[in-house]
Amino acid sequence: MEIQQIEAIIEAVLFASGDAVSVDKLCEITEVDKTTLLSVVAHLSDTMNYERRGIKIIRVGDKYQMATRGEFSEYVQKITPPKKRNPLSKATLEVLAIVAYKQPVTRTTIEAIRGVNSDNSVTRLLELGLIEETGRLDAPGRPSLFGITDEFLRSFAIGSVLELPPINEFVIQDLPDIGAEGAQQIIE
Amino acid sequence: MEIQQIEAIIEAVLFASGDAVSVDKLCEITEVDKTTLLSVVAHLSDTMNYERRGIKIIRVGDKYQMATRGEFSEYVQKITPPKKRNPLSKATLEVLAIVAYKQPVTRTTIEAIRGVNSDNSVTRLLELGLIEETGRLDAPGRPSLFGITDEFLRSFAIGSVLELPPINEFVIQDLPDIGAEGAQQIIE
Amino acid sequence: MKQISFKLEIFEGPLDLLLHLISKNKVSLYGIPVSEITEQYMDYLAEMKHFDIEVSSEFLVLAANLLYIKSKMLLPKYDGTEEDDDPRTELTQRLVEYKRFKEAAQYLCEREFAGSHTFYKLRDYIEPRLIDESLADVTALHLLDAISDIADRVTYRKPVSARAFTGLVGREVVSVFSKVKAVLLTLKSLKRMRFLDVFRGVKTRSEAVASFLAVLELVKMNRVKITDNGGDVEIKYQNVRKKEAIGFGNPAD
Repeated sequence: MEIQQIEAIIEAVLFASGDAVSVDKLCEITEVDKTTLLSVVAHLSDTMNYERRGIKIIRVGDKYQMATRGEFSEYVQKITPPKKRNPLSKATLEVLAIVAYKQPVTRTTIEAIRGVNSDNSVTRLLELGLIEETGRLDAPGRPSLFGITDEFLRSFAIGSVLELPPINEFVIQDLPDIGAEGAQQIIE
Repeated sequence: MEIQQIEAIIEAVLFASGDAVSVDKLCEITEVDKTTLLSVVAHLSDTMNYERRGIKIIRVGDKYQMATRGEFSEYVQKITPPKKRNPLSKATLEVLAIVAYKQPVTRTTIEAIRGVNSDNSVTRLLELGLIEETGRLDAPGRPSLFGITDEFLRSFAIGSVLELPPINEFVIQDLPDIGAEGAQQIIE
Repeated sequence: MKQISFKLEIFEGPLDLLLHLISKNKVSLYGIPVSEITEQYMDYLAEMKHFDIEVSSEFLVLAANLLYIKSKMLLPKYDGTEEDDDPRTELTQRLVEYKRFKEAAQYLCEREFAGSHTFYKLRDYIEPRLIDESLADVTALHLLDAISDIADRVTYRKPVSARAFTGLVGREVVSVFSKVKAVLLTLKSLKRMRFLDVFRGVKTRSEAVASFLAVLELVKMNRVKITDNGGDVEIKYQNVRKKEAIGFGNPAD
């Protein structure tokens, strides 16, 4: 099959699906290997971006999805009003950050990190579909494990959790950047 | 606004809408007059067709809609998980059993035995190559006679119909036989 | 420390409060002046109580932890000054981790609506393909079951109404009642008739059956009497008034 035809198939499939389609599924549909598929999608995406077309292809974790180009949102909004929601509270954003960086994670872990009960925030995030139960921990009580959703990635325009800045790179502001040895010195 | 940008807006709007959008609405959104709009849509549509892209623009009355190109439908269909169909429904299995145990039989006989119209099952079994027309009955209308095929013997791993699990002879005899011959008998 | 002028409600929890105090005092996370910070922390809890804000157990747990660390700090040091001997280490680690997630939360906060200019489309309805399962699971025994099922059904199937066959075999349905009327009409004038004459002119099997049933019905109603007249069965008309009980003779005799 020609590259151009695979591109067209991917375009048709992503269009019809509307939702994000996994790389594996696209490979199965187009009957090409993953490496080829990724390069074809990249080429299609580049072309769309270069030509500044109305639609583009975004990455959602290990899936691809067709979407409108952001710069045309004012026009698109005239036909499909955007979903509005209130900004998340500080507490809820903290929980979301913990889930995004440490998934899969239990309520207990979230609570241990924040030092405070976080049930309300967890419930809110579940309601908004930004996190979901991804399984259960094989431990007493079989507690739920939470992970982030495609909706989170789309909403925050993050292709995958791997694109998040590494947690250790967040500068601990207002504090001298010192390691354990430094700590020792200060204690002395 | 440049033509290329209007095209992109139309593409974005038609995509996000998913549905057909009226020419008037498109004029309102892009803020161009109808003549311009029609020529821009025509150009966009021509480009999509020329490039044999996965999507195209179709006209629905005085509306436009984005759709997948027909030639890719077999790929698009693969998005939805296929529905598994039992190759032999209960009805079809019954018809097959009748043909196997009583061959050669006419449709009328099959129907008389089962007490319900069995045309769909007969058609399905013909499609699957499990039964075939083996001749015609020398009776008014010259109805087809059906018998089992070699494919049937292979599928069921039996050498011949004689190897079918034995069944009480009377059961077979007791089954109504109201084919053309049977009808004759009743009339006397 | 008299005027602690922070809003009480802004803290997400005890760690958040502690980070605030550390930052306010411009001290390092890695060298928390436990004594001072603990004092300020306790003041804050007192303030909460003063404003009738429920002090959750989490705040109290950390307070106890701080007091414990403070007391450990006051004890003379052992000679081996291992890092882990610092009673603050665990708390510091928790604070560092929590602070990192606070930063991450801030990062997410800035991006929260980054995707809001992007629109998606709903899924089209796509007819699923039909895939035949393998025939491998179907065996000849299934055929046996099927044919047996049919045989059972045929045995118990309700008799097909005569009407269903009328078109097929060209019979017309003859009601018993019509035959009763016909026989009675004949008998009223003739008073008696040969049993076989009842069947005169009968064309179909169903008409014959109806005629026979009509005679039986008339016997039951005491309207006729069957007699055996030397091998020839006769039907005699009975006057209705006569309440003579009549035994049922076998008409075939």
